[in-house]
Amino acid sequence: MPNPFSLSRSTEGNLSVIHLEGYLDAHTAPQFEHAIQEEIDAGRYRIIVDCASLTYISSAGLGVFMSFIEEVREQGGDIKICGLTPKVKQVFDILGFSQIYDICDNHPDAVHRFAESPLREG
Amino acid sequence: MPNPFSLSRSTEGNLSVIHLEGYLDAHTAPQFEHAIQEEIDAGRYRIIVDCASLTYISSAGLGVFMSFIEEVREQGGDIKICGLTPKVKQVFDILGFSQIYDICDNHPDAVHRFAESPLREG
Amino acid sequence: MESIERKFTLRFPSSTENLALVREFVGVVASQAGMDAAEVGKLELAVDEACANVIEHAYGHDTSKEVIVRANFNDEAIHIHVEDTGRGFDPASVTSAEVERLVLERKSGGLGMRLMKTLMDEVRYEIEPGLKNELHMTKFLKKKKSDK
Amino acid sequence: MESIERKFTLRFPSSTENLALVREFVGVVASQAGMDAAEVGKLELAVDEACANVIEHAYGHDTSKEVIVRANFNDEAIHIHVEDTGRGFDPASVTSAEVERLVLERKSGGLGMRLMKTLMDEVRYEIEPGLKNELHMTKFLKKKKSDK
Ligand SMILES: Nc1ncnc2c1ncn2[C@@H]1O[C@H](COP(=O)(O)OP(=O)(O)O)[C@@H](O)[C@H]1O
Ligand SMILES: Nc1ncnc2c1ncn2[C@@H]1O[C@H](COP(=O)(O)OP(=O)(O)O)[C@@H](O)[C@H]1O
Repeated sequence: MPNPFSLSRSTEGNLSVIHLEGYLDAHTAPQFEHAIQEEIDAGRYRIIVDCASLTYISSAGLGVFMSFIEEVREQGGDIKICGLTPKVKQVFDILGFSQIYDICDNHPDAVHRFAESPLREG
Repeated sequence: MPNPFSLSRSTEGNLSVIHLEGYLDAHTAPQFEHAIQEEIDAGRYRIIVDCASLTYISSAGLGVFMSFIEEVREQGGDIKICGLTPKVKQVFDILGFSQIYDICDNHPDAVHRFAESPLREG
Repeated sequence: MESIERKFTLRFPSSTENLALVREFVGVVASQAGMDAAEVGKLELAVDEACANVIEHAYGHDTSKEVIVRANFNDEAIHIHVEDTGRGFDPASVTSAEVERLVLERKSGGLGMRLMKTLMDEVRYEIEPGLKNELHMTKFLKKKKSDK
Repeated sequence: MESIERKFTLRFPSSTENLALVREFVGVVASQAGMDAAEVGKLELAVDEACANVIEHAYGHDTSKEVIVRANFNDEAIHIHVEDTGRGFDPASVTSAEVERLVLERKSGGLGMRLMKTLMDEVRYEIEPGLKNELHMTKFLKKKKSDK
Protein backbone atom coordinates (compact mmCIF):
# COMPACT_ATOMS: atom_id res chain seq x y z
CA MET A 1 0.00 0.00 0.00
CA PRO A 2 1.16 3.53 -0.70
CA ASN A 3 0.95 4.85 2.86
CA PRO A 4 1.36 2.27 5.59
CA PHE A 5 0.88 3.50 9.12
CA SER A 6 3.66 4.34 11.50
CA LEU A 7 3.89 6.14 14.81
CA SER A 8 6.85 7.66 16.58
CA ARG A 9 7.13 9.23 20.03
CA SER A 10 9.38 11.77 21.62
CA THR A 11 9.41 14.11 24.62
CA GLU A 12 10.13 17.84 24.70
CA GLY A 13 10.52 18.88 28.30
CA ASN A 14 7.22 18.05 29.98
CA LEU A 15 5.43 17.56 26.65
CA SER A 16 4.89 14.22 24.94
CA VAL A 17 4.81 14.26 21.16
CA ILE A 18 3.17 11.51 19.13
CA HIS A 19 3.89 11.76 15.41
CA LEU A 20 1.45 9.92 13.14
CA GLU A 21 2.24 8.90 9.60
CA GLY A 22 0.16 7.22 6.87
CA TYR A 23 -3.37 6.07 7.51
CA LEU A 24 -5.22 5.85 10.79
CA ASP A 25 -8.16 3.47 10.34
CA ALA A 26 -9.80 0.65 12.28
CA HIS A 27 -6.72 -1.46 11.61
CA THR A 28 -4.09 0.96 12.85
CA ALA A 29 -6.06 2.91 15.50
CA PRO A 30 -5.22 0.35 18.25
CA GLN A 31 -1.51 1.26 17.94
CA PHE A 32 -2.37 4.91 18.47
CA GLU A 33 -4.66 4.07 21.39
CA HIS A 34 -1.87 2.04 22.97
CA ALA A 35 0.58 4.94 22.62
CA ILE A 36 -1.74 7.44 24.32
CA GLN A 37 -2.60 4.93 27.04
CA GLU A 38 1.11 4.55 27.79
CA GLU A 39 1.55 8.31 28.16
CA ILE A 40 -1.37 8.44 30.57
CA ASP A 41 -0.12 5.44 32.53
CA ALA A 42 3.21 7.27 32.88
CA GLY A 43 1.38 10.31 34.26
CA ARG A 44 2.15 12.38 31.17
CA TYR A 45 -0.97 14.40 30.32
CA ARG A 46 0.46 17.13 28.08
CA ILE A 47 0.32 15.49 24.68
CA ILE A 48 0.88 16.88 21.18
CA VAL A 49 -0.35 14.71 18.32
CA ASP A 50 1.50 15.79 15.19
CA CYS A 51 -0.57 14.87 12.12
CA ALA A 52 1.57 16.55 9.46
CA SER A 53 2.27 13.18 7.81
CA LEU A 54 -1.15 11.69 8.46
CA THR A 55 -2.76 11.05 5.08
CA TYR A 56 -6.08 9.56 6.17
CA ILE A 57 -8.29 9.22 9.22
CA SER A 58 -11.52 7.30 9.77
CA SER A 59 -13.87 7.33 12.76
CA ALA A 60 -11.77 4.64 14.44
CA GLY A 61 -8.88 7.11 14.57
CA LEU A 62 -11.10 9.96 15.73
CA GLY A 63 -12.49 7.65 18.41
CA VAL A 64 -9.06 7.46 20.04
CA PHE A 65 -8.95 11.23 20.46
CA MET A 66 -12.52 11.15 21.75
CA SER A 67 -12.07 8.51 24.41
CA PHE A 68 -9.04 10.07 26.16
CA ILE A 69 -9.65 13.82 26.11
CA GLU A 70 -11.81 14.00 29.26
CA GLU A 71 -9.37 12.03 31.38
CA VAL A 72 -6.41 14.03 30.17
CA ARG A 73 -8.14 17.37 30.84
CA GLU A 74 -9.30 16.22 34.29
CA GLN A 75 -5.64 15.75 35.09
CA GLY A 76 -4.88 19.31 34.00
CA GLY A 77 -3.39 18.26 30.69
CA ASP A 78 -4.56 18.40 27.10
CA ILE A 79 -4.24 16.69 23.73
CA LYS A 80 -3.26 19.32 21.16
CA ILE A 81 -3.56 18.34 17.53
CA CYS A 82 -1.31 19.97 14.94
CA GLY A 83 -0.36 19.82 11.29
CA LEU A 84 -3.68 18.53 9.92
CA THR A 85 -3.73 18.34 6.13
CA PRO A 86 -6.89 19.75 4.51
CA LYS A 87 -8.18 16.24 3.75
CA VAL A 88 -7.87 15.09 7.37
CA LYS A 89 -8.98 18.44 8.78
CA GLN A 90 -12.22 18.12 6.84
CA VAL A 91 -13.15 14.94 8.73
CA PHE A 92 -12.50 16.68 12.06
CA ASP A 93 -14.74 19.54 10.91
CA ILE A 94 -17.59 17.32 9.70
CA LEU A 95 -17.85 15.71 13.12
CA GLY A 96 -17.49 18.92 15.10
CA PHE A 97 -14.13 17.93 16.57
CA SER A 98 -12.75 21.37 15.81
CA GLN A 99 -14.97 22.78 18.57
CA ILE A 100 -13.80 20.31 21.18
CA TYR A 101 -10.10 19.97 20.45
CA ASP A 102 -7.37 22.54 20.45
CA ILE A 103 -6.27 22.28 16.83
CA CYS A 104 -3.04 24.12 16.07
CA ASP A 105 -1.49 24.93 12.72
CA ASN A 106 1.87 23.38 13.42
CA HIS A 107 4.12 21.86 16.03
CA PRO A 108 5.60 25.14 17.40
CA ASP A 109 2.09 26.56 17.77
CA ALA A 110 1.06 23.55 19.81
CA VAL A 111 4.09 24.01 22.08
CA HIS A 112 3.16 27.70 22.54
CA ARG A 113 -0.40 26.80 23.43
CA PHE A 114 0.83 24.58 26.23
CA ALA A 115 3.16 27.35 27.43
CA GLU A 116 0.21 29.79 27.53
CA SER A 117 -1.92 27.56 29.74
CA PRO A 118 0.46 25.67 31.99
CA LEU A 119 -2.29 24.46 34.32
CA ARG A 120 -5.31 24.10 32.12
CA GLU A 121 -8.19 22.38 33.88
CA GLY A 122 -10.77 20.16 32.16
CA MET B 1 -3.68 5.44 -9.01
CA PRO B 2 -0.27 6.17 -7.53
CA ASN B 3 1.65 6.40 -10.83
CA PRO B 4 -0.38 7.48 -13.82
CA PHE B 5 1.41 7.42 -17.13
CA SER B 6 2.84 10.46 -18.84
CA LEU B 7 5.18 11.01 -21.72
CA SER B 8 7.20 14.06 -22.71
CA ARG B 9 9.35 14.69 -25.74
CA SER B 10 12.30 16.91 -26.54
CA THR B 11 15.10 17.15 -29.09
CA GLU B 12 18.82 17.54 -28.46
CA GLY B 13 20.51 18.37 -31.74
CA ASN B 14 19.72 15.48 -34.05
CA LEU B 15 18.55 13.26 -31.19
CA SER B 16 14.95 12.78 -30.17
CA VAL B 17 14.33 12.10 -26.50
CA ILE B 18 11.16 10.45 -25.21
CA HIS B 19 10.81 10.54 -21.47
CA LEU B 20 8.46 7.97 -19.95
CA GLU B 21 6.90 8.30 -16.52
CA GLY B 22 4.65 6.00 -14.49
CA TYR B 23 3.36 2.75 -15.90
CA LEU B 24 3.56 1.47 -19.44
CA ASP B 25 0.95 -1.26 -19.87
CA ALA B 26 -1.62 -2.29 -22.48
CA HIS B 27 -3.58 0.84 -21.64
CA THR B 28 -0.80 3.39 -22.01
CA ALA B 29 1.42 1.67 -24.64
CA PRO B 30 -0.56 3.17 -27.56
CA GLN B 31 0.54 6.68 -26.50
CA PHE B 32 4.16 5.55 -26.57
CA GLU B 33 3.66 3.84 -29.92
CA HIS B 34 2.15 7.04 -31.30
CA ALA B 35 5.12 9.11 -30.10
CA ILE B 36 7.69 6.83 -31.75
CA GLN B 37 5.63 6.68 -34.94
CA GLU B 38 5.66 10.47 -35.10
CA GLU B 39 9.45 10.57 -34.79
CA ILE B 40 9.78 8.07 -37.62
CA ASP B 41 7.26 9.92 -39.77
CA ALA B 42 9.35 13.03 -39.26
CA GLY B 43 12.44 11.16 -40.42
CA ARG B 44 14.00 11.24 -36.96
CA TYR B 45 15.61 7.85 -36.35
CA ARG B 46 18.00 8.63 -33.52
CA ILE B 47 15.82 8.13 -30.48
CA ILE B 48 16.60 7.99 -26.77
CA VAL B 49 13.90 6.56 -24.53
CA ASP B 50 14.57 7.77 -21.00
CA CYS B 51 12.99 5.34 -18.53
CA ALA B 52 14.35 6.85 -15.30
CA SER B 53 10.81 7.63 -14.12
CA LEU B 54 9.20 4.52 -15.56
CA THR B 55 7.87 2.46 -12.66
CA TYR B 56 6.35 -0.47 -14.50
CA ILE B 57 6.38 -2.13 -17.90
CA SER B 58 4.37 -5.03 -19.29
CA SER B 59 4.73 -6.88 -22.59
CA ALA B 60 2.54 -4.29 -24.31
CA GLY B 61 5.19 -1.68 -23.56
CA LEU B 62 8.02 -3.95 -24.63
CA GLY B 63 6.14 -4.66 -27.83
CA VAL B 64 6.45 -1.02 -28.86
CA PHE B 65 10.25 -1.22 -28.65
CA MET B 66 10.13 -4.53 -30.54
CA SER B 67 8.01 -3.40 -33.46
CA PHE B 68 10.07 -0.31 -34.37
CA ILE B 69 13.71 -1.29 -33.85
CA GLU B 70 14.25 -2.93 -37.28
CA GLU B 71 12.86 -0.01 -39.21
CA VAL B 72 14.84 2.52 -37.19
CA ARG B 73 18.10 0.60 -37.61
CA GLU B 74 17.48 0.08 -41.33
CA GLN B 75 17.42 3.87 -41.57
CA GLY B 76 20.78 4.10 -39.83
CA GLY B 77 19.28 5.13 -36.52
CA ASP B 78 18.73 3.42 -33.22
CA ILE B 79 16.50 3.37 -30.17
CA LYS B 80 18.71 3.66 -27.09
CA ILE B 81 17.11 2.90 -23.76
CA CYS B 82 18.43 4.55 -20.62
CA GLY B 83 17.73 4.92 -16.91
CA LEU B 84 15.99 1.59 -16.35
CA THR B 85 15.14 0.96 -12.70
CA PRO B 86 16.04 -2.54 -11.45
CA LYS B 87 12.37 -3.57 -11.48
CA VAL B 88 11.85 -2.60 -15.11
CA LYS B 89 15.33 -3.80 -16.16
CA GLN B 90 14.43 -7.25 -14.87
CA VAL B 91 11.57 -7.55 -17.36
CA PHE B 92 13.89 -6.57 -20.22
CA ASP B 93 16.34 -9.24 -19.02
CA ILE B 94 13.75 -12.01 -18.68
CA LEU B 95 12.74 -11.58 -22.32
CA GLY B 96 16.26 -11.22 -23.70
CA PHE B 97 15.78 -7.58 -24.69
CA SER B 98 19.14 -6.68 -23.19
CA GLN B 99 20.83 -8.60 -26.04
CA ILE B 100 18.92 -6.79 -28.75
CA TYR B 101 18.74 -3.23 -27.47
CA ASP B 102 21.45 -0.80 -26.58
CA ILE B 103 20.67 -0.26 -22.93
CA CYS B 104 22.57 2.62 -21.34
CA ASP B 105 22.90 3.52 -17.68
CA ASN B 106 21.72 7.08 -18.03
CA HIS B 107 20.85 9.86 -20.41
CA PRO B 108 24.42 11.22 -21.00
CA ASP B 109 25.63 7.67 -21.73
CA ALA B 110 22.94 7.30 -24.37
CA VAL B 111 24.00 10.58 -25.99
CA HIS B 112 27.65 9.38 -26.00
CA ARG B 113 26.67 6.09 -27.63
CA PHE B 114 25.04 7.96 -30.49
CA ALA B 115 28.14 10.16 -30.83
CA GLU B 116 30.35 7.04 -31.03
CA SER B 117 28.39 5.50 -33.90
CA PRO B 118 27.07 8.40 -35.96
CA LEU B 119 26.07 6.20 -38.86
CA ARG B 120 25.11 2.93 -37.26
CA GLU B 121 23.48 0.55 -39.76
CA GLY B 122 20.81 -2.01 -38.87
CA MET C 1 -27.28 8.74 -25.37
CA GLU C 2 -27.77 5.79 -23.05
CA SER C 3 -25.76 5.92 -19.85
CA ILE C 4 -23.57 2.85 -19.58
CA GLU C 5 -23.31 1.17 -16.17
CA ARG C 6 -19.79 0.19 -15.09
CA LYS C 7 -19.75 -2.56 -12.46
CA PHE C 8 -16.96 -3.52 -10.09
CA THR C 9 -16.92 -6.05 -7.25
CA LEU C 10 -14.40 -6.71 -4.49
CA ARG C 11 -14.70 -9.69 -2.11
CA PHE C 12 -12.27 -10.04 0.77
CA PRO C 13 -11.80 -11.75 4.16
CA SER C 14 -13.40 -9.86 7.03
CA SER C 15 -10.34 -8.25 8.57
CA THR C 16 -9.50 -4.60 9.21
CA GLU C 17 -6.20 -5.31 7.45
CA ASN C 18 -8.21 -5.17 4.21
CA LEU C 19 -9.72 -1.71 4.71
CA ALA C 20 -6.76 -0.16 2.87
CA LEU C 21 -7.56 -2.40 -0.12
CA VAL C 22 -11.21 -1.34 0.01
CA ARG C 23 -10.19 2.31 -0.11
CA GLU C 24 -7.87 1.69 -3.07
CA PHE C 25 -10.66 -0.14 -4.87
CA VAL C 26 -13.22 2.57 -4.23
CA GLY C 27 -10.68 5.25 -5.10
CA VAL C 28 -9.95 3.79 -8.52
CA VAL C 29 -13.62 3.33 -9.36
CA ALA C 30 -14.54 6.82 -8.15
CA SER C 31 -11.74 8.38 -10.19
CA GLN C 32 -13.00 6.55 -13.26
CA ALA C 33 -16.47 7.88 -12.52
CA GLY C 34 -14.99 11.37 -12.83
CA MET C 35 -14.98 12.42 -9.18
CA ASP C 36 -12.35 14.93 -8.12
CA ALA C 37 -9.79 14.12 -5.41
CA ALA C 38 -11.86 15.62 -2.57
CA GLU C 39 -14.98 13.67 -3.56
CA VAL C 40 -12.97 10.48 -3.99
CA GLY C 41 -11.59 10.91 -0.47
CA LYS C 42 -15.07 11.27 1.00
CA LEU C 43 -16.36 8.19 -0.80
CA GLU C 44 -13.37 6.15 0.39
CA LEU C 45 -14.14 7.22 3.95
CA ALA C 46 -17.84 6.33 3.73
CA VAL C 47 -17.10 2.85 2.38
CA ASP C 48 -14.30 2.33 4.91
CA GLU C 49 -16.80 3.10 7.70
CA ALA C 50 -19.37 0.72 6.22
CA CYS C 51 -16.87 -2.13 5.93
CA ALA C 52 -15.34 -1.47 9.35
CA ASN C 53 -18.83 -1.84 10.82
CA VAL C 54 -19.37 -5.15 9.02
CA ILE C 55 -15.97 -6.49 10.14
CA GLU C 56 -16.47 -5.41 13.74
CA HIS C 57 -20.20 -5.65 14.38
CA ALA C 58 -21.74 -7.99 11.79
CA TYR C 59 -18.92 -10.57 11.89
CA GLY C 60 -17.32 -9.81 15.27
CA HIS C 61 -13.81 -9.95 13.77
CA ASP C 62 -14.27 -13.52 12.47
CA THR C 63 -11.74 -13.41 9.62
CA SER C 64 -13.13 -16.57 8.00
CA LYS C 65 -16.14 -14.50 6.86
CA GLU C 66 -16.34 -12.62 3.59
CA VAL C 67 -17.28 -9.00 2.91
CA ILE C 68 -18.56 -8.01 -0.52
CA VAL C 69 -18.33 -4.47 -1.87
CA ARG C 70 -19.92 -3.56 -5.19
CA ALA C 71 -19.26 -0.21 -6.81
CA ASN C 72 -21.30 0.68 -9.90
CA PHE C 73 -21.48 3.96 -11.69
CA ASN C 74 -23.11 5.62 -14.66
CA ASP C 75 -23.24 9.25 -15.77
CA GLU C 76 -25.45 10.25 -12.87
CA ALA C 77 -24.28 8.50 -9.74
CA ILE C 78 -22.02 6.03 -8.05
CA HIS C 79 -23.75 3.23 -6.12
CA ILE C 80 -22.05 1.29 -3.35
CA HIS C 81 -23.42 -1.98 -1.97
CA VAL C 82 -21.82 -3.59 1.06
CA GLU C 83 -23.01 -7.11 1.72
CA ASP C 84 -22.50 -9.47 4.63
CA THR C 85 -24.12 -12.61 6.06
CA GLY C 86 -23.50 -11.68 9.68
CA ARG C 87 -25.45 -10.77 12.76
CA GLY C 88 -27.45 -7.86 11.37
CA PHE C 89 -28.98 -5.05 13.42
CA ASP C 90 -31.82 -2.59 13.46
CA PRO C 91 -30.47 0.63 11.96
CA ALA C 92 -33.53 2.57 13.19
CA SER C 93 -32.61 1.78 16.79
CA VAL C 94 -29.21 3.42 16.45
CA THR C 95 -29.52 6.98 17.69
CA SER C 96 -26.65 9.19 16.69
CA ALA C 97 -25.34 10.93 19.80
CA GLU C 98 -23.66 14.33 19.72
CA VAL C 99 -19.88 14.28 19.83
CA GLU C 100 -20.03 16.35 23.05
CA ARG C 101 -21.91 13.55 24.80
CA LEU C 102 -19.69 10.80 23.39
CA VAL C 103 -16.68 12.71 24.73
CA LEU C 104 -18.19 13.05 28.20
CA GLU C 105 -18.99 9.33 28.21
CA ARG C 106 -15.42 8.58 27.02
CA LYS C 107 -16.71 6.58 24.08
CA SER C 108 -14.33 5.56 21.31
CA GLY C 109 -17.11 4.75 18.85
CA GLY C 110 -20.47 5.93 17.61
CA LEU C 111 -19.33 8.19 14.78
CA GLY C 112 -19.34 5.82 11.79
CA MET C 113 -22.98 5.86 10.70
CA ARG C 114 -23.15 9.61 11.13
CA LEU C 115 -20.15 10.05 8.88
CA MET C 116 -21.68 7.78 6.23
CA LYS C 117 -24.94 9.73 6.25
CA THR C 118 -23.11 13.05 6.07
CA LEU C 119 -20.82 11.98 3.24
CA MET C 120 -23.34 10.15 1.04
CA ASP C 121 -26.55 11.31 -0.62
CA GLU C 122 -28.47 8.12 0.21
CA VAL C 123 -27.88 5.46 2.86
CA ARG C 124 -30.26 2.53 3.16
CA TYR C 125 -30.04 -0.87 4.89
CA GLU C 126 -31.76 -4.15 4.01
CA ILE C 127 -31.27 -6.51 6.93
CA GLU C 128 -31.92 -10.26 7.03
CA PRO C 129 -29.82 -11.37 10.02
CA GLY C 130 -27.52 -14.32 9.28
CA LEU C 131 -28.76 -14.48 5.68
CA LYS C 132 -27.92 -11.30 3.87
CA ASN C 133 -27.45 -7.78 5.15
CA GLU C 134 -27.06 -5.13 2.52
CA LEU C 135 -26.13 -1.51 2.77
CA HIS C 136 -26.89 0.66 -0.26
CA MET C 137 -25.23 4.04 -0.54
CA THR C 138 -25.47 6.52 -3.40
CA LYS C 139 -23.46 9.58 -4.29
CA PHE C 140 -24.70 11.68 -7.19
CA LEU C 141 -22.08 12.92 -9.60
CA LYS C 142 -21.62 16.59 -10.35
CA LYS C 143 -22.61 17.36 -13.91
CA LYS C 144 -19.72 18.50 -16.03
CA LYS C 145 -20.22 21.47 -18.35
CA SER C 146 -18.73 19.40 -21.16
CA ASP C 147 -21.41 16.69 -20.82
CA LYS C 148 -24.05 16.48 -23.49
CA MET D 1 -1.49 -26.10 12.50
CA GLU D 2 -3.96 -25.97 9.64
CA SER D 3 -3.10 -23.54 6.89
CA ILE D 4 -5.92 -21.02 6.52
CA GLU D 5 -6.95 -20.04 2.98
CA ARG D 6 -7.46 -16.32 2.38
CA LYS D 7 -9.71 -15.60 -0.59
CA PHE D 8 -10.05 -12.38 -2.58
CA THR D 9 -12.05 -11.65 -5.73
CA LEU D 10 -12.06 -8.68 -8.09
CA ARG D 11 -14.59 -8.31 -10.91
CA PHE D 12 -14.26 -5.43 -13.37
CA PRO D 13 -15.33 -4.27 -16.84
CA SER D 14 -13.12 -5.59 -19.63
CA SER D 15 -11.04 -2.50 -20.34
CA THR D 16 -7.29 -1.96 -20.25
CA GLU D 17 -8.03 1.08 -18.11
CA ASN D 18 -8.60 -1.40 -15.26
CA LEU D 19 -5.24 -3.16 -15.46
CA ALA D 20 -3.80 -0.69 -12.94
CA LEU D 21 -6.56 -1.71 -10.52
CA VAL D 22 -5.78 -5.38 -11.09
CA ARG D 23 -2.13 -4.77 -10.24
CA GLU D 24 -3.07 -2.88 -7.05
CA PHE D 25 -5.38 -5.72 -6.05
CA VAL D 26 -2.80 -8.43 -6.69
CA GLY D 27 -0.12 -6.33 -5.00
CA VAL D 28 -2.08 -5.99 -1.78
CA VAL D 29 -2.95 -9.69 -1.65
CA ALA D 30 0.62 -10.77 -2.45
CA SER D 31 2.01 -8.48 0.26
CA GLN D 32 -0.40 -10.01 2.75
CA ALA D 33 0.78 -13.45 1.65
CA GLY D 34 4.26 -12.40 2.75
CA MET D 35 5.91 -11.93 -0.64
CA ASP D 36 8.76 -9.41 -0.83
CA ALA D 37 8.60 -6.41 -3.16
CA ALA D 38 10.40 -8.14 -6.06
CA GLU D 39 8.09 -11.17 -5.93
CA VAL D 40 5.03 -8.93 -5.66
CA GLY D 41 6.16 -7.08 -8.77
CA LYS D 42 6.50 -10.31 -10.75
CA LEU D 43 3.09 -11.54 -9.70
CA GLU D 44 1.50 -8.21 -10.66
CA LEU D 45 3.10 -8.51 -14.09
CA ALA D 46 1.92 -12.10 -14.65
CA VAL D 47 -1.67 -11.22 -13.74
CA ASP D 48 -1.56 -8.03 -15.82
CA GLU D 49 -0.51 -10.13 -18.84
CA ALA D 50 -3.28 -12.64 -18.20
CA CYS D 51 -5.95 -9.96 -17.93
CA ALA D 52 -4.62 -7.97 -20.89
CA ASN D 53 -5.00 -11.14 -22.98
CA VAL D 54 -8.59 -11.61 -21.84
CA ILE D 55 -9.47 -7.98 -22.55
CA GLU D 56 -7.82 -8.01 -25.97
CA HIS D 57 -8.23 -11.55 -27.27
CA ALA D 58 -11.08 -13.22 -25.36
CA TYR D 59 -13.38 -10.20 -25.39
CA GLY D 60 -11.95 -8.16 -28.29
CA HIS D 61 -12.09 -4.93 -26.27
CA ASP D 62 -15.84 -5.22 -25.63
CA THR D 63 -16.04 -3.20 -22.41
CA SER D 64 -19.52 -4.50 -21.57
CA LYS D 65 -17.91 -7.85 -20.65
CA GLU D 66 -16.63 -8.74 -17.21
CA VAL D 67 -13.26 -10.12 -16.13
CA ILE D 68 -12.96 -12.02 -12.85
CA VAL D 69 -9.70 -12.36 -10.96
CA ARG D 70 -9.48 -14.52 -7.85
CA ALA D 71 -6.42 -14.48 -5.63
CA ASN D 72 -6.21 -17.06 -2.84
CA PHE D 73 -3.29 -17.85 -0.63
CA ASN D 74 -2.31 -20.09 2.24
CA ASP D 75 1.07 -20.75 3.87
CA GLU D 76 2.39 -22.58 0.80
CA ALA D 77 1.28 -20.75 -2.31
CA ILE D 78 -0.70 -18.03 -3.94
CA HIS D 79 -3.24 -19.14 -6.55
CA ILE D 80 -4.56 -16.84 -9.25
CA HIS D 81 -7.65 -17.64 -11.34
CA VAL D 82 -8.58 -15.43 -14.25
CA GLU D 83 -12.03 -16.13 -15.65
CA ASP D 84 -13.81 -14.96 -18.78
CA THR D 85 -16.76 -16.02 -20.92
CA GLY D 86 -15.18 -14.95 -24.18
CA ARG D 87 -13.92 -16.47 -27.38
CA GLY D 88 -11.43 -18.91 -25.91
CA PHE D 89 -8.43 -20.39 -27.73
CA ASP D 90 -6.21 -23.43 -27.87
CA PRO D 91 -3.21 -22.65 -25.70
CA ALA D 92 -1.32 -25.66 -27.10
CA SER D 93 -1.41 -24.12 -30.57
CA VAL D 94 0.40 -20.99 -29.39
CA THR D 95 4.08 -21.48 -30.11
CA SER D 96 6.31 -19.01 -28.32
CA ALA D 97 8.64 -17.42 -30.84
CA GLU D 98 12.08 -16.12 -29.95
CA VAL D 99 12.33 -12.38 -29.42
CA GLU D 100 14.90 -12.23 -32.24
CA ARG D 101 12.31 -13.53 -34.71
CA LEU D 102 9.53 -11.28 -33.41
CA VAL D 103 11.86 -8.31 -33.87
CA LEU D 104 12.66 -9.29 -37.46
CA GLU D 105 8.95 -9.69 -38.19
CA ARG D 106 8.27 -6.29 -36.55
CA LYS D 107 5.71 -7.83 -34.20
CA SER D 108 4.41 -5.83 -31.28
CA GLY D 109 3.01 -8.87 -29.49
CA GLY D 110 3.70 -12.47 -28.66
CA LEU D 111 5.49 -12.01 -25.34
CA GLY D 112 2.67 -12.28 -22.83
CA MET D 113 2.26 -16.00 -22.37
CA ARG D 114 6.01 -16.48 -22.24
CA LEU D 115 6.27 -13.93 -19.46
CA MET D 116 3.48 -15.63 -17.51
CA LYS D 117 5.16 -19.03 -17.78
CA THR D 118 8.52 -17.58 -16.77
CA LEU D 119 7.16 -15.66 -13.81
CA MET D 120 4.81 -18.30 -12.37
CA ASP D 121 5.43 -21.84 -11.11
CA GLU D 122 2.28 -23.27 -12.73
CA VAL D 123 0.15 -22.01 -15.63
CA ARG D 124 -2.84 -24.01 -16.78
CA TYR D 125 -5.87 -23.17 -18.97
CA GLU D 126 -9.36 -24.69 -18.92
CA ILE D 127 -11.15 -23.51 -22.04
CA GLU D 128 -14.88 -23.77 -22.84
CA PRO D 129 -15.29 -21.10 -25.56
CA GLY D 130 -18.16 -18.67 -24.89
CA LEU D 131 -19.02 -20.44 -21.64
CA LYS D 132 -16.13 -20.21 -19.24
CA ASN D 133 -12.43 -19.91 -19.86
CA GLU D 134 -10.24 -20.21 -16.83
CA LEU D 135 -6.57 -19.61 -16.35
CA HIS D 136 -5.00 -21.04 -13.20
CA MET D 137 -1.61 -19.80 -12.11
CA THR D 138 0.32 -20.73 -8.98
CA LYS D 139 3.33 -19.20 -7.29
CA PHE D 140 4.80 -21.10 -4.35
CA LEU D 141 5.80 -19.01 -1.37
CA LYS D 142 9.31 -19.04 0.02
CA LYS D 143 9.38 -20.62 3.45
CA LYS D 144 10.37 -18.21 6.17
CA LYS D 145 12.80 -19.36 8.86
CA SER D 146 10.41 -18.07 11.48
CA ASP D 147 7.61 -20.35 10.33
CA LYS D 148 6.68 -23.30 12.48
N1 LIG E 1 -23.06 -3.59 9.69
C1 LIG E 1 -23.47 -3.64 10.97
N2 LIG E 1 -23.84 -4.82 11.52
C2 LIG E 1 -24.24 -4.88 12.80
N3 LIG E 1 -24.33 -3.83 13.63
C3 LIG E 1 -23.97 -2.62 13.13
C4 LIG E 1 -23.53 -2.46 11.80
N4 LIG E 1 -23.26 -1.16 11.60
C5 LIG E 1 -23.52 -0.54 12.76
N5 LIG E 1 -23.97 -1.39 13.70
C6 LIG E 1 -24.42 -1.04 15.08
O1 LIG E 1 -24.62 0.35 15.16
C7 LIG E 1 -23.77 0.96 16.13
C8 LIG E 1 -23.31 2.34 15.67
O2 LIG E 1 -22.41 2.22 14.57
P1 LIG E 1 -21.43 3.41 14.23
O3 LIG E 1 -22.18 4.69 14.21
O4 LIG E 1 -20.72 3.07 12.98
O5 LIG E 1 -20.40 3.50 15.44
P2 LIG E 1 -19.36 2.40 15.95
O6 LIG E 1 -19.17 1.40 14.86
O7 LIG E 1 -18.15 3.18 16.23
O8 LIG E 1 -19.97 1.81 17.18
C9 LIG E 1 -22.65 -0.02 16.32
O9 LIG E 1 -22.07 0.08 17.60
C10 LIG E 1 -23.36 -1.36 16.11
O10 LIG E 1 -24.02 -1.76 17.30
N1 LIG F 1 -7.21 -15.30 -22.88
C1 LIG F 1 -7.07 -15.49 -24.21
N2 LIG F 1 -8.17 -15.65 -24.99
C2 LIG F 1 -8.05 -15.85 -26.32
N3 LIG F 1 -6.88 -15.91 -26.97
C3 LIG F 1 -5.74 -15.76 -26.26
C4 LIG F 1 -5.78 -15.54 -24.85
N4 LIG F 1 -4.51 -15.44 -24.41
C5 LIG F 1 -3.72 -15.59 -25.48
N5 LIG F 1 -4.44 -15.79 -26.61
C6 LIG F 1 -3.90 -16.03 -27.97
O1 LIG F 1 -2.52 -16.38 -27.83
C7 LIG F 1 -1.70 -15.45 -28.56
C8 LIG F 1 -0.39 -15.22 -27.83
O2 LIG F 1 -0.62 -14.50 -26.63
P1 LIG F 1 0.55 -13.69 -25.93
O3 LIG F 1 1.75 -14.57 -25.84
O4 LIG F 1 0.07 -13.17 -24.64
O5 LIG F 1 0.93 -12.51 -26.92
P2 LIG F 1 0.00 -11.29 -27.41
O6 LIG F 1 -1.15 -11.18 -26.47
O7 LIG F 1 0.90 -10.13 -27.34
O8 LIG F 1 -0.40 -11.63 -28.81
C9 LIG F 1 -2.56 -14.22 -28.74
O9 LIG F 1 -2.19 -13.46 -29.85
C10 LIG F 1 -3.95 -14.80 -28.86
O10 LIG F 1 -4.20 -15.24 -30.17
